[in-house]
Amino acid sequence: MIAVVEAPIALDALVAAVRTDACGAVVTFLGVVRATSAGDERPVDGLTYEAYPAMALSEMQVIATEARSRFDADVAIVHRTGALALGEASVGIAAASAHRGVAFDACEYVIDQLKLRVPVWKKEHYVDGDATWRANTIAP
Amino acid sequence: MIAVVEAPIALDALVAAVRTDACGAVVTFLGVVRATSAGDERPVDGLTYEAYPAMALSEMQVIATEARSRFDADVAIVHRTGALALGEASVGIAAASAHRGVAFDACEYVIDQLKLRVPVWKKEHYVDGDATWRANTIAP
Amino acid sequence: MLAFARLRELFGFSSQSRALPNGATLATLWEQLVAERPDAAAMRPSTRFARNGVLAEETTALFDGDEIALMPPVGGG
Amino acid sequence: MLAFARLRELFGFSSQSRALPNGATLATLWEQLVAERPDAAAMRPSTRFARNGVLAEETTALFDGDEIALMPPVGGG
Repeated sequence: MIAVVEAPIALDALVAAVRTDACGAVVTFLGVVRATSAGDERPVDGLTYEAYPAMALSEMQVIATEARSRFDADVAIVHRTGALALGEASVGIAAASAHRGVAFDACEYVIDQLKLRVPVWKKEHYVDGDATWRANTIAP
Repeated sequence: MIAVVEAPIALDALVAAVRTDACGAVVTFLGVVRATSAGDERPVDGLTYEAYPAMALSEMQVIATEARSRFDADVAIVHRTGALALGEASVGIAAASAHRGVAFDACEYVIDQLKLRVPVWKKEHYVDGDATWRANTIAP
Repeated sequence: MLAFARLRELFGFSSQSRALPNGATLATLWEQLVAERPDAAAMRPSTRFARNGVLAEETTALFDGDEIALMPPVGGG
Repeated sequence: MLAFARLRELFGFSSQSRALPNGATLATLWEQLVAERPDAAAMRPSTRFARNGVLAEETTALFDGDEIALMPPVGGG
């Protein structure tokens, strides 16, 4: 399951998409809207996500294929777009494998790469009424 | 949420137990019954888990406290006991933090420690009718 | 041509068709856009282009029917 | 006294009360158990004891009302 959706992300569906009888471990990641953003002290009351859907899907598919070949893990990736309130999930990832170490590694690889490469943008809306497009910081 | 339960593990409830408005990341781990066990080629058709509930709960609580102090992450841990079929989750963990790196680290720490320290035992039931108590291997 | 996020707001369109001279590249297109919106010039270092869904350098030649995307630094996840 | 998993099956009880002499330790208790079930002797190296929910060495002294647990290597997760 590789998808860009408007509706809330269902974690159970992500897990069901990757689990097989050969799996002993399923690791999931949810990125959720939090009350303050890194590098800005103003309280956030929501985010708006925008995607270039066709390219986002193809890049997410490439990342999923990389995860499978590097870690021998099956992954599902769903990114939500539109207006999200505090506490809602913007991205959901599930990684399943026979053993837990590779499931953790694959899940972390996918979110790290997604943040670097997938064409999705977010606008932070502050409680004071202001709003800013916020890019991901590149890890050193 | 620290619990030993007989009923199926609900992943959404684990996430809800740890997420706060300060969290940007929630990582979960599910250990699921798989068709073959490490070091034994016989097909498995189910597991039975048995716990020393009082001591399991106190040890899980200690691990949760360690995770909070080491990683600044809130964790929830639920272990299921009784007869589990292929694909069912025996353990569910959720770790929430402001940032994803510590949420991954905390979740992996909890499952690693749980497998070493929490008094829970599993019996593997094979398709051929045999059954064996299977201890966790100690990592080198 | 598609523009996203801050570039969409700056240029005032999310999707627009445009005729370009023969031999035009992504650099040609960007020069046209900056001529119309000089305040976009400062965005050039952080802007990435895609042609038909694939990242492209500004020397990339453009052809009829190409889908070009103007993309600020990503912020997904 | 509680016995779990393979030890529960071997000794044939999950919970049992037992009177011990004054000054008894976990080692005393284990000797009693092995006297009754000699095939349990081989399990000693892998067996851990808890007294009142806390891991305990075999030199630990026992008192009236203590809850002792006999635990094989764990297999949770």
